[in-house]
Amino acid sequence: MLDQWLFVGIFVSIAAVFPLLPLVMARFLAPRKPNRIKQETYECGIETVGDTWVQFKIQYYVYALVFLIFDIETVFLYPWAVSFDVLPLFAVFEGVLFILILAAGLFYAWRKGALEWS
Amino acid sequence: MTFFEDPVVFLSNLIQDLLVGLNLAPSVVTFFMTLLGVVIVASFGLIAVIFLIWLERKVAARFQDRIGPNRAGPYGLLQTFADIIKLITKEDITPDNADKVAFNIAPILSVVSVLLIWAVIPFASGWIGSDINVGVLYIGAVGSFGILSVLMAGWSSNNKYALLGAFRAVAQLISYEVPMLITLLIPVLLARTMGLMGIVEAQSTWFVVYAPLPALIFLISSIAEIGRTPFDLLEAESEIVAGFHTEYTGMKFGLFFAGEFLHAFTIGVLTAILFFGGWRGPGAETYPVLGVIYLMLKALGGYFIVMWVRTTLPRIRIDHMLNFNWKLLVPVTLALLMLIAVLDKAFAGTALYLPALIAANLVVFAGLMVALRQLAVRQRKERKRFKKRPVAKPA
Amino acid sequence: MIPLSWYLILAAGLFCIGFYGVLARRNAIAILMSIELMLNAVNINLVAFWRFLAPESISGQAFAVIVFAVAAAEVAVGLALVISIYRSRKTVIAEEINLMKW
Amino acid sequence: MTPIQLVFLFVAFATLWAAFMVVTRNNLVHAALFLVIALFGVAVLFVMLEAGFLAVIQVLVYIGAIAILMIFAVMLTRGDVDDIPDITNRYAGWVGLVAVLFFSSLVILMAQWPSFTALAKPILSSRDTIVELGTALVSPNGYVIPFEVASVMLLAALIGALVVARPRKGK
Repeated sequence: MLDQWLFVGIFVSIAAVFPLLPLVMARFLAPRKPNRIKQETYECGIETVGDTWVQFKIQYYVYALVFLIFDIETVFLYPWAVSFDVLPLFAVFEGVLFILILAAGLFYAWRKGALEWS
Repeated sequence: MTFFEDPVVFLSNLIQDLLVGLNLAPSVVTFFMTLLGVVIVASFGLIAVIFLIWLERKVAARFQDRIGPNRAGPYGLLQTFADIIKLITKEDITPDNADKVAFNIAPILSVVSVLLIWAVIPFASGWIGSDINVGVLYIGAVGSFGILSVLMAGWSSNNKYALLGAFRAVAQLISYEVPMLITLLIPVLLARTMGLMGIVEAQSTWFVVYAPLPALIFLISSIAEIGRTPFDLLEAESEIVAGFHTEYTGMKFGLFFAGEFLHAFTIGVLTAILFFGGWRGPGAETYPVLGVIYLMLKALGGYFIVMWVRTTLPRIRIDHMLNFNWKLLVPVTLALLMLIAVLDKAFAGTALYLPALIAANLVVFAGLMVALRQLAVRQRKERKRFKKRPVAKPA
Repeated sequence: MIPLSWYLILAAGLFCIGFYGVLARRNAIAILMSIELMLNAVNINLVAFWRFLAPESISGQAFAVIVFAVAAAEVAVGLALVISIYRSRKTVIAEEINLMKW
Repeated sequence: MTPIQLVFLFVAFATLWAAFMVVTRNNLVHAALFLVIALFGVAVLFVMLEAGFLAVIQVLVYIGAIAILMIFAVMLTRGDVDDIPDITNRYAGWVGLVAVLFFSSLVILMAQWPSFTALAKPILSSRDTIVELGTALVSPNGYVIPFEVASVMLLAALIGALVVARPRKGK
């Protein structure tokens, strides 16, 4: 298995080099005439007003939170799915129970209105 | 083993013999062979993108009753090259207020995250970059770098709209990753392996037959993962300028752009592999070249659907998009997963297997339709109540 | 070949860096990040022990998977608490969060 | 010095350097990005330990979810209090000393253990550790209780975090 991962390892480094090539080419070919106005933040075309750090909705965090829980629970199910052939019937129901607990979390978040974009 | 039966194995044997003949250590030979494989697979992805951009522009033009690129080269084939030259020779501006390092790494990371998927794609029988036994999860893991690159780009631009766009994009990407991960679980369950080669080999009957609904949900959530219409809220021009890549110019913008196109095609490839039998087809076992052709045709079919959706549907509102995911896709995929798991265990190997799974899909689909109908009825009543209220009439 | 000692020393180093972060940083989120480093050091040890000393059973990996779940739960609740406290008290400095001190 | 040892040393130093940056950077978004590098380094170590499954879930869960959650939290808790002059408290020097002492005593302690320099036995290629993990997680003589308890714990964490993080109604 390690030589399969060697391929992935080399792939990571090559994949990082490939997009770097056009950037390096651009470095030599593209003109560079920086001036103060050009280097300013573009934003929406007019001058920037105020701080970039506007107040964000807590809702973004709530989605990330629900995602995190679902992510880890789904990952737990992958080994279960792979070993399906050797599992006895009750082990399948354990997996189903696991999914039901997961669904209970979703149901709770739904009823609490945590999934509403307000 | 002649050239025509399996050119890749033939050539790789040839090169391997050559390297061994040079008296190199076996580990060095392995390293060189792997490196060669990596370069071929990675360049395949990137060269495909050049062709795909042209194809997409042509197809989108046809959908909108235009001709599309037709000047540079025959049928405008050289248009993309012209665009690349233009992007490379454009001035590359990094705003003074930007966080330089993160700003420059983000576009590279964005392309890398998509390109890395190609490391585990089985092109044909025996033609695969890396047949790791966790292939499906690897695809999900690599996708998280894409999410990170969006967040990095938005934050480092030091721009309100970029940051806001990045937040939106991330909320969308992580939301749709949940149904995607769950639907990815269904082919894994049916094939009993996470390796993509194993999944293709297990599909003597295409998985789309057993699991049409998961295939559809996978495609939908993947389109959301690319951030294309109708899910292109991350770059809603009327609200947040261009989203997280507002500050990017020149080739760095080009990298985000290329990454998106490559991602769209990769989605087609993945759909073909997971649900449509990958390289499988008549004669693909003996002549692997045919397998590559089958895979590419299936992938182009998937890509065509993505383009079709893109040119047909308007952008949807952010709350609708998130509700659609959390209140429709996620419950449906969970129900499907449970049903398929139980039925698979109960009927595996019997004649009832296929009817049972199709019935499960139909039941879930019917249940979904009933629920949607009730929702629609309720909303219509609500709307009627609003209508009864007195409205000020113009005199 | 890499001996077990390399992994153990690396994990010990990672654990001590996290330990320093937990006790010395003032920002509560930075403290949570340092806890993640410590949990990762633990996971390296678990997997290294599995690989080098008991590869025939799968316990090491099973333990590591459970640690992942614990880390996820800890981050979810920990960050929620930090955000909640920030909303009511406008601070993320651990020393200033003295609600339950006497 | 074999190539695999060189790779290990490179990854190990990158991980430790990134971890050090996490605890010393003032800018918390930078700290979170360095945390991502450290976590990725740990994932590479998992691959080298032939635990590919753990490596991918390390990336999927830690980088894809936990790091993102961290960055979100950093951005949600920014305000005028952010520019604190010193990022460490007044015990930082002592804590650093204790950490170094702790590290050296750990190494000295471990060095006296006979299995300290054990070498790995090759894992049979016929074994599928993922299937073993899957069966162990749901078998009654394995880890079925931790498995189900973990799911209940995650449910509790979700409910708790939602209750804590969301603003009260009517506020």
